[in-house]
Amino acid sequence: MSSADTTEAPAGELERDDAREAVVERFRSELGDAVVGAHVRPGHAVWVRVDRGAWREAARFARDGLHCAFFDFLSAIDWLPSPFGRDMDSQEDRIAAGDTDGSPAEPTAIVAGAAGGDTRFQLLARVYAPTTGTAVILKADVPDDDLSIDSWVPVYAGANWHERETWEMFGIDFVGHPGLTHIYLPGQFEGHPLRKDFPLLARRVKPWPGIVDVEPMPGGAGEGEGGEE
Amino acid sequence: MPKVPGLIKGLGVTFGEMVKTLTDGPVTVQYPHEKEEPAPRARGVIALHEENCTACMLCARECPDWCIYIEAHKYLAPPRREGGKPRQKNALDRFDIDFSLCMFCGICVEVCPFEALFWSPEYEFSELKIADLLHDKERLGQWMQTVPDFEPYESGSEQKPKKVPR
Amino acid sequence: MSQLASGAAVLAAFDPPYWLETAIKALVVAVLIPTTALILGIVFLFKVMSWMQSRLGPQEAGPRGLLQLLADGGKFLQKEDIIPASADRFVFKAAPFVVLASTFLTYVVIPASMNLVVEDLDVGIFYVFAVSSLSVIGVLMAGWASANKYSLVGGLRAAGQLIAYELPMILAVVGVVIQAGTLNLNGIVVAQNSGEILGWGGIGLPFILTQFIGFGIFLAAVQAELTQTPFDMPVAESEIVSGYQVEYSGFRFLTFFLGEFATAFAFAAIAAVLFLGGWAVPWLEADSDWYWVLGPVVLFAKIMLVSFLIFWLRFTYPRLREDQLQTFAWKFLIPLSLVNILATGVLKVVL
Amino acid sequence: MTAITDREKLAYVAARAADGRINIELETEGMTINLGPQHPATHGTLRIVARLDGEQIVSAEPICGYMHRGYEKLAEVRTYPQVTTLINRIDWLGSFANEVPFILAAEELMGIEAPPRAQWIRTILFELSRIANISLFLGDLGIQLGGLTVGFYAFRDREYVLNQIEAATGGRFHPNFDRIGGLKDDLPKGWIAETHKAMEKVRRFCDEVEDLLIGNEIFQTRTRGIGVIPGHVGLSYGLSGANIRASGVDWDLRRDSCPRGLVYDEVDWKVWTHPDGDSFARSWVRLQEVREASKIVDQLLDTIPGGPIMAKVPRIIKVPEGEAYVATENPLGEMGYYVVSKGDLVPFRVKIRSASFNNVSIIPWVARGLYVPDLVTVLASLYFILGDIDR
Repeated sequence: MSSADTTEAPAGELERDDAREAVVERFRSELGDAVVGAHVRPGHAVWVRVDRGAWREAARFARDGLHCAFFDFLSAIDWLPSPFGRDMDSQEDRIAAGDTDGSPAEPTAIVAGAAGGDTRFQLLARVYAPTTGTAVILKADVPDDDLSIDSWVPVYAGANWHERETWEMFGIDFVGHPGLTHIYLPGQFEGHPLRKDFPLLARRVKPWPGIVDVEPMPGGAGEGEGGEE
Repeated sequence: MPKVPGLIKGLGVTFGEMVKTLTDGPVTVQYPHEKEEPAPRARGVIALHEENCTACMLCARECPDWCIYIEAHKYLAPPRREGGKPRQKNALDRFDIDFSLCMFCGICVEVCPFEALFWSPEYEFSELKIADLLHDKERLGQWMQTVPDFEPYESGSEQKPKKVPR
Repeated sequence: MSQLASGAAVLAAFDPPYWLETAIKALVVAVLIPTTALILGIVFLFKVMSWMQSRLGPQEAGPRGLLQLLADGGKFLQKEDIIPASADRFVFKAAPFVVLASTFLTYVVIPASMNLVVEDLDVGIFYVFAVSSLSVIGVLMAGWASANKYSLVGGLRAAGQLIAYELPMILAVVGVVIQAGTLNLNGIVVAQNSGEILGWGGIGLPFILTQFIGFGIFLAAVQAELTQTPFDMPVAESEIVSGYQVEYSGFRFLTFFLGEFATAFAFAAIAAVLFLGGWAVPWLEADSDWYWVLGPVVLFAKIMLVSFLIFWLRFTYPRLREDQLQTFAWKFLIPLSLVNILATGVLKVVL
Repeated sequence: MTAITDREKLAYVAARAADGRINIELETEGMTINLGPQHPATHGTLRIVARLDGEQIVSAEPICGYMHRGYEKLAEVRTYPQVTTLINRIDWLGSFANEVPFILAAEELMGIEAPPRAQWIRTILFELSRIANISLFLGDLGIQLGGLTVGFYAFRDREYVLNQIEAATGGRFHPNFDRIGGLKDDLPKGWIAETHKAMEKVRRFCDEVEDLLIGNEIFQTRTRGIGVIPGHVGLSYGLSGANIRASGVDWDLRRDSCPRGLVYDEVDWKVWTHPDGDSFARSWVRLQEVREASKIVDQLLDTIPGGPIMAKVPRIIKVPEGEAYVATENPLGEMGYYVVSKGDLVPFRVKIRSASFNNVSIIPWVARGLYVPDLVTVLASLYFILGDIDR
């Protein structure tokens, strides 16, 4: 599912959502080939994935062209499957599956979501037009080697805090941001918590009480050792 | 000077409230002397009906706070019919709920397939030492008497009120 | 009536040496202040405020919660008395007593009846306002000495407000003085008792009837002197967390706390004397011997009425911002009180 | 705390020096004051570093994170029913309103729709939590501005609404009653009549607030023209809810883009806006919203359809692969969940868009030139909740 143009909809409703298709067309006409992917979920939302260079340009067009004056939110998604699993069933499955050395499962391939995407980190933002009611979710891929992208602060003033949070949680640098400092974490915090490879320590300290099982019969005698009741 | 009524109406409201409190009593309940009755569905404390519990560990696994600790072992129960094979059943050794961690979300009560866990609106079980908040299965059994019957439903609902095993 | 007369005679004959007399008077005032503050605090801050907020207020301490303020006093006394490290120690310690001193001195001149007054000064009212402006110094000392930004801001706000509201208070009283013709408090009470409205001497002439503007301004100014809502800026608990009293604890905070209620009692007493006819009751002549007993009771009732008004405003209104309350004082209260003085003067001459 | 490095010491000294000369011609020295994190005006632990010239604020910078619980990370290791117990602790005053958008997003991904009775009761509880949330705002508005009595009236009348929520869901503050495909249980007998009485009390409370606060001249002089936020600035900062409607933007998620799980189109109600955009407008709009919410609840209570309370949903919920964003009009503003699912028990990523985060981000812009008491008024009228900011 790499950066194909995925407009397939769930098999149930195949009717086309013209209003949202029109939004995609306007983006294509405005930004040309900078629009690398789009996805429409009929009756729900429209995703447009733009190239990293055209990120601020897309925002400016959304605000002026589509009258999306309302800045909703901006964040990022780390598509790497978590090596720690859920810290719950992963232990149980692994023990049930027999390998008890507790080593985290090897990471599987990166599979991006709506509107495709081929890098690990993907920026995500949503803007909305109160007058016309159109909303568009913009996405942009950020390559692992150069984790930086244009900042939206010159276009939407509200992006200031959201970008500080995304920089702090994912490590994506925003070029042109007035003051990239920590917003939630204390000053000397190392690491980026929302990355999938950042361990959730709360679950490492305490053994999971759900791991226990009914002990087999005392003395192990009797027919069939510890079959499930 | 801005028009006066706004200021005077404000005084009227507080004076009226004072008269109302003096005539037909305050809204507040004088707690240690009179106690307010919580709603029958209030989630005060969890009660365990031990006979129904088959130690299937579902509640311990589903609890988001990891605060239910269960230990059980298998034993051979006498066969139902005299000629039959002895059956293997689970016996509950330990069933503790740590109410200092519990956030009263009710997932364990809901997920229990054998109707062993119930909610009781009892709320007066605070302790001096936090360790005493770890209720063992006898204490949870005692809460069973305080579990009220399920209320009948509003008209138009298709739910049937469940029975509480006494 | 005869035993009463002989009792009064005995009292008149009791003529202790000068130093014993001042000691007794000082003792009377020293006892009077905490009790009046306790009564006012209990009745209004605990009971009436709770009734207005649809609850019963403290019920556990004493019968129906009446000894709650004693319990609080005891709590404050046994609390540790913390002085911030970087505070200016002497000024910090002295501040609450300066504020309390101004209240002590005000009690000296309040008459409970013709002879039941600590010191019947001829310049009664003038003395009261001279003394009550002492508290500004105490508040500034507290604000500055606590070496805390919040208390500094609180202290400066208090200074600005107390000074701004002294003027309308004094000008409001000038109308009364013109009408009564004397500065002596007992003189004013007698004037109100013996005056008559257009010839009918039935209820005398409590100055509130003719000086209602003056009464309104006086009440607003008293509300500001006590730093109570709506002029709550110096102790705005939602902004600067009880202003200049932030760093005080234990006995010093108790002096501030009781001082506030004692000042409320003092100003309510002055308002009662000036506007509601003080200890005199209309149908009884001013110099009858009944007032040995009746005077304090009547004065206390009138004080309760006025302080109910003061605390009622406190529980109902939000607070004004400090520049708004300054403009309210300078641009509205003072001109109004000047007009009131003019009107009183002209009417005095005409009638 | 970790030892302050000498670089930071130098920075601190430099900052103090910079404070020194703020007002050149008056030769006055500036003062940096900390409102918070322990402060009565911030609902929880928000800290505002304000640099003052006298009482006027030169610059105010909110510092949050004192209550950051890392919900987005926790949501990645919890199954769907467990996430609902987690997220109704974000905006703990109107907590049923937090669960609804997440459940609707999951229903959107699974293509399920709750039966009509469940949607009705879900909308009623949504409006009840709005009343519980905003009635406390009206009380708190009085407390921030000095009128203590309004706060007590708010807590008194809010109690009836909380008792109704507890009677139906079992929890006063954290109902945890919403499930994917419907609700956990149905309403107990006599609940509808009792709720009508509670709504009557709420309306009487609104009239009292009108007399005590909104109509009060002192309140008006304190709030009119203070902290004016024009519509386009509010929108670019992402202000939502009553804050943006008070600046003249006629936009309400319940009417414009209502998600499929709530039934606002069955009720006739009015969206209140106010042209001024100042603190008074925000308080006034919220007061009308509480009145409107009580009318909505009355109408919905009279038209509840019969039928099941839960749609056919498998016991172990595995949401099919896909992404969805659903936002609803929460008491504080627009709250939405961007749920990314990879088809297993646990959501892959949940981006929580909370209203107060954007509402508070406008403080540096609006606080320039305000007095300290006005900053408290603006904070009170913007009405944020700390859990909502820090997540």
